[in-house]
Amino acid sequence: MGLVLDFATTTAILFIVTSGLMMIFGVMQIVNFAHGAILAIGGYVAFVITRVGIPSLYGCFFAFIAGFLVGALIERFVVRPLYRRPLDAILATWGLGIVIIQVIVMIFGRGVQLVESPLQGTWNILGTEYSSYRIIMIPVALCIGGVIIALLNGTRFGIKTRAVIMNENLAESLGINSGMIRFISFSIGAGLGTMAGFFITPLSSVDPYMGVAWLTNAFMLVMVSGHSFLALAGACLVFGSIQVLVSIYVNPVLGGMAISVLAAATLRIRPKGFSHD
Amino acid sequence: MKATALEVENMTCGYGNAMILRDLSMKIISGESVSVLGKNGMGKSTLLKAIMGFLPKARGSVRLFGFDTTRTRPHNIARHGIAYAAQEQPLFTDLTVRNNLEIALKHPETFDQLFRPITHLFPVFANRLDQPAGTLSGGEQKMLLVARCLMLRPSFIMLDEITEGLQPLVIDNIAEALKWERESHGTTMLIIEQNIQFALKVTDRFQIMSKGALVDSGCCDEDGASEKILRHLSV
Amino acid sequence: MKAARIFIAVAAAAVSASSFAGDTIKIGVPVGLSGVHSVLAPSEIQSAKLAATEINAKGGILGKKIEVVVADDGSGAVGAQKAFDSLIFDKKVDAIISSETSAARNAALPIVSRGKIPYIYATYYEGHSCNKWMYMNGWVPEQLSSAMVGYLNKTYKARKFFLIGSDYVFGRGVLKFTRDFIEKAGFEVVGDEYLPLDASDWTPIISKVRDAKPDAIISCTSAGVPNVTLGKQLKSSGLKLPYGNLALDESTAKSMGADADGVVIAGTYMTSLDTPENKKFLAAMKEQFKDKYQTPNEHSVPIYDGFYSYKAACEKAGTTDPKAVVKALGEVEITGPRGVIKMDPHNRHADLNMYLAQVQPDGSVKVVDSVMGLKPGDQCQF
Amino acid sequence: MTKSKISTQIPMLLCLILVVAGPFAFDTYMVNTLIKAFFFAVAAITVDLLWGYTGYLTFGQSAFFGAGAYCAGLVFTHLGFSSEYALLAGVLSVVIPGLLALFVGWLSFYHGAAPFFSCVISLVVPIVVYQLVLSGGNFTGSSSGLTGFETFDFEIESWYWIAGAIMLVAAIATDIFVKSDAGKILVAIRDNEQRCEYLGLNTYVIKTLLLGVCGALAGFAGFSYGAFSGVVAPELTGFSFGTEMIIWVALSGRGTLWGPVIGTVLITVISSYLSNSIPFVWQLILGIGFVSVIVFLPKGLLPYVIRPLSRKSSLDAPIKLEEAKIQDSSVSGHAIVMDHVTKSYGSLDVLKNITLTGDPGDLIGIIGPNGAGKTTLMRCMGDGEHRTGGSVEICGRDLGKKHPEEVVRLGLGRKFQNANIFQTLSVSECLRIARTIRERPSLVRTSKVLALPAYVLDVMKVTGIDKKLGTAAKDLSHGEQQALELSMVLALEPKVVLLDEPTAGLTLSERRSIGAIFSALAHKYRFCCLLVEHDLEFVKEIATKIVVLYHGTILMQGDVDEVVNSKLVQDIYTGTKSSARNSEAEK
Repeated sequence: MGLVLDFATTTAILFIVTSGLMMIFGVMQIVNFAHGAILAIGGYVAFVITRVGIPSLYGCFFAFIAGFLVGALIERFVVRPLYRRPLDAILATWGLGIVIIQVIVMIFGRGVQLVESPLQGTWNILGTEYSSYRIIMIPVALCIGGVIIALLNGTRFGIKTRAVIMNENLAESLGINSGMIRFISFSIGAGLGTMAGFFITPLSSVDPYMGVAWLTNAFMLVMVSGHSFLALAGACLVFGSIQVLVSIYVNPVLGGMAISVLAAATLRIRPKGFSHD
Repeated sequence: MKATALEVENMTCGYGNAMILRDLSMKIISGESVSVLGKNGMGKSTLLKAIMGFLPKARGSVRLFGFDTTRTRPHNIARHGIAYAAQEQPLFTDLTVRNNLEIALKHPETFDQLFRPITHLFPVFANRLDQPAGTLSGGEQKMLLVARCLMLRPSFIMLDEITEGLQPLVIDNIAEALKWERESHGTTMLIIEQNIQFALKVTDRFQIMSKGALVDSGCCDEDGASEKILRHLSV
Repeated sequence: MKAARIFIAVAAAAVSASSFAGDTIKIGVPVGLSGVHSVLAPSEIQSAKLAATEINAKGGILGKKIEVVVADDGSGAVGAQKAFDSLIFDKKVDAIISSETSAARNAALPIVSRGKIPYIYATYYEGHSCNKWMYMNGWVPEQLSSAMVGYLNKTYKARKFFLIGSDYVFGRGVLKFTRDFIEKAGFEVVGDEYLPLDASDWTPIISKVRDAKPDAIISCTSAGVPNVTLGKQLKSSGLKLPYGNLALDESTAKSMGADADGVVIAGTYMTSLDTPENKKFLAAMKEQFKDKYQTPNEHSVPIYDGFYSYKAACEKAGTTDPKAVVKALGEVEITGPRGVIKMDPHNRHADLNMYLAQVQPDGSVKVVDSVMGLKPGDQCQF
Repeated sequence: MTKSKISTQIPMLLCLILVVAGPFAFDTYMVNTLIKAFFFAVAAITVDLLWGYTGYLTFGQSAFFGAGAYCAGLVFTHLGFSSEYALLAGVLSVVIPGLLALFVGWLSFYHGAAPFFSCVISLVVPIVVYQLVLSGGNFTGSSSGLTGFETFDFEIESWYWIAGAIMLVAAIATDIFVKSDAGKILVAIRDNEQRCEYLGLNTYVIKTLLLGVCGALAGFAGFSYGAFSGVVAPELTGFSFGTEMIIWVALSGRGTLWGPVIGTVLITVISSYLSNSIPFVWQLILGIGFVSVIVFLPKGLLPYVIRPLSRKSSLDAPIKLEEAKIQDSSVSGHAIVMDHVTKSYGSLDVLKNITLTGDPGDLIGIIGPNGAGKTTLMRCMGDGEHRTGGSVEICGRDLGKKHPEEVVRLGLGRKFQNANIFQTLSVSECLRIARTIRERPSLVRTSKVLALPAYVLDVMKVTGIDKKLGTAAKDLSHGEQQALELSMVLALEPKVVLLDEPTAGLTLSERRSIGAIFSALAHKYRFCCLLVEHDLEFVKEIATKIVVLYHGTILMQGDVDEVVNSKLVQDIYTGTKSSARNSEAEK
């Protein structure tokens, strides 16, 4: 049972962390290497919010808003000139990640901050005591996934976004401002990133580099998933479970690179990865 | 005197530094319907793409309803009331028929009202709104394309080889729809065609394009129009 | 051309910076401003600054004021090399007193040998590191593991232990010694697992602990992030086992609060020690740093002691000449917050008092046991 | 003096002075820092070769550098230090990273691999190596790395000169290589990999070999670094270090060799001073600088520093054109035979049962409306993997599943629709690369003579590009670019030439002269030309035979008059055909 919960919670956490990156990559084929720094921003939002005493339930909205604003700035000043140079966009966003991290260091210092988990203790799931916060991540991931799918499929913005993804020229000729769609998607993606940072902090601690460790795994998962959020969920489940298995039965260090290696192998064999089309 | 809908002056443009159109000028009066005819690869589609803002212009200018749109981006040109049906990949095949029709509307809530006339012109869509556009037959897709253009209540419609590969019946249906549109709304049209009969039926005058330039023109109802065109198109 | 000008400017700056030599004694304090040790860096710097202020207020060393030069070692080997290079060859410090990771110390030793200056390594470590310029005033596993294992067995009747560590010199070194000690004592080690220094997800290891069903857990992670994340995740995993943490300090425990409740820690220094030296030390700390005051700990107090040992050695030798000071360091004895510190001239390590304490639900620490004057065992021979 | 010479000589001289004079001018700390900087600079050179010159963005060079460093650390720690072991470690540090790099190259570069994919692999490599080092326990020292091993006992000055010499040798050797005729191939791959393939260059083998060499070089730099510093830590293998190398190269100027060398040294030195006094601000400045350079000055800073010095740029010594001896060019039998060739995407047939033959001296016009499958037909001739059925023979040899670069060696040349050339290379360099399969280019020299077949010289003369040998291809007019591409294709000495809409976008007079060239190629030089063209009048004048393609099938083929006068073709061209035909298809 413990193993099943490990699978489920690892999948959920991976999905939460990757969804923002996916949003951006899906819409504009740009990889946001500042994602690690954006996760850290979320962590510091959590830190500030618990200090100020705002209930952490509202905190995730603040985190989202903070990320949304940062994302908007990044898109406007750094990413927009680089749409036609996707490899340079990787580099520029990575450089930006360094900048954001240093700004965090200057404000909060280099040290580790601790954030109280809003949910202490354990729950008993079918006879296994398991961290309640990790379990809560499962509905959180489902919520985020649900909201994204509803947003993309059920709203006018979502349809326009999908239109831009499918055929940008056609969308433009129908009066859809693809630049604006990208701007908003990037901002939402960054917002999802900070929200993810907010959610993972109680599991670890807050420090300026907290997001970097997640970056490459998130990147590889997005690469194998193509455009589809369902494929992303699938990739998180499969690779997350393998990571858990390798970590427990072989070696936690090898588990740490399981996702990268398997994703790279998947791409070599099937360049389209998990996506159907 | 009627207002000018489209005015292209000495436009030179192309892909990269390969110039497809050279020093091209044309003018369409509001309410007019004009066809551009010519053989393959002569730059007809390029002309529409250039007007729509997809190609940078090396020289010259484009004005739509008095606005200079030489450097305007496509989505802003679309907002000047231009409906454009491209030749390649003109529909979102993964979206439903309804989404395809609705997506460009300024006020989606007016969908039902705008859709009513369409059901008369193309009855086939009445109960197939929720079907993905990609599952329609080739002819139905072209009709959907025309329907989308009409639903925008545009002031200017541009169609790129709308009859390509269609059955005569469908072609007639489309021609009827375009005629109805002109009669009821007086919409200006610019139509790229290979099908001479269709072009003569739905437009007032024609222009012949060859190697990136307009080389001849005429009125569609003049005697011998068809022969004049054939002379240019045959070899 | 512009590049050339910049280059010349930089080169010139380098030359001019290095040609400074004042009437002060410079003491280099490399700390982990970044990386895993960044939690500890503020308290270490405060200790050094307090010692310098106190010594300067009483006329300095041999009439010269001392100046603390801090450098970032990035908590690792590569950063430590940069920091030591910079301190010794650029800043030209007279001595180095530091509390760093073992990797940093090992990487720095060749540079210390080249720089030929006294080096006091002022924290606990895995033992058996020797250099003729270096002295140690923190604990080694010989002193600590025996105290911890003995206490867990005595109090919780623990006979099956699970060991968890960060995968680095110190973690592996201490736990290897602990394992040998446990097995020699006739108890059992049911598992030992390591995660890389920068890892923060302990889920797989906690799963293994759950399967191995030990009586007690002993961990020796790096101080800082791994310690905190392991504590948090163990707490939220629902495993309710006696837990001895060999690398947890009081201030970290305090910030972890309830997450550290019940954890047994061991060390040579606890803030609650009831000695006049400690009370005076704590009062001076609060006086000097006011609201920025950081809880002193097993890393910072030895630095404070190290400054006094260095002062005593200089005064005994009557010079700051490195060779003479190194010789004198093995001969002087000081009394600091941790009690009497006398480093052996041959063994290079010190006899120490060990205290065992338990973290309370509010994060405070209560001393539950103590062992006085524990010997460091055979470490070095000079 | 020429631009390229100034931009090389000044930095080279600076480096030379720095290396010779360093120990006399600087204090120990600076010397220490510079030694490390020199080793880093060698690694940066490899990044520049791969990314700046060849266009392969790699995060992975740190893995090879680190692997080399661990060769030193592991051998000296576990076996001990002696001159034999030092030699062993040195050899291992070249061989192991080199082999690793070849393996990574095999993974990253294959026919049809997207550049993005190669970049992703390069990201995974350092992660894997890093994790392997971490999981090595006491063997690799895990997180702590290996320290305190015995190593070469040199004085610091000696280390300085050794490190400087290694850097200079690496930089000068690389400089010679990238300026040589063979080195230009790297830029060609960066500019246009597809064109390279269709010039018979096996780009993925070239890239894999290059990565192997760069891996070995980075490994040796790592070995030297490890041996000097006495510390080998996992950070040296990691992804962050890999990106740091990219930052050095990007800031100073990718593709400028000496830029990254100087940039690496400068940045390492400055950070060694500033990272102690203002560590966070320095990182911030570096980050902001990096982002700005990527966004605003993708070429990096060096070109802007050097530019004012080289205002009076003139051409290198002029290249002399010469006539090359053509190898036996007689083809017995058909030049090209297509037998029941089919191409389908899923259930959609783009080409159905195409059967046609072409002989030397034929100029076959392929006409048909948009979407008839003309370009697909060309692709099926040029790339053995493209067709889904049927067979193709070129000069009597079966096409099989051959990739373009092998097909080219069978005797096929393909000119694309858009001028498909190497934008940043000069006309003569483009042509020399086109000659690679005929004349092996030198790895060290730049040849002053360019030997081309007579008909290429003809084409160049007629179109005037023989006067523009030193001009960068991107500065040519569209017509000249088309002429250049045609010359490049012909320089392969092909037997079958595919020409895809070669007149698109040309002016009337350009069309006329190019028409004359095609006729001459077919009739005088006995090529078999296949010409896809919309302009029927143009085709009519020069073709010997016309094939009408319609909805993926050959509707008609025959003499020019026969085809042009047929009712069928008239119908297609006047649009009356399309409706009739398709209504059948829809039923």
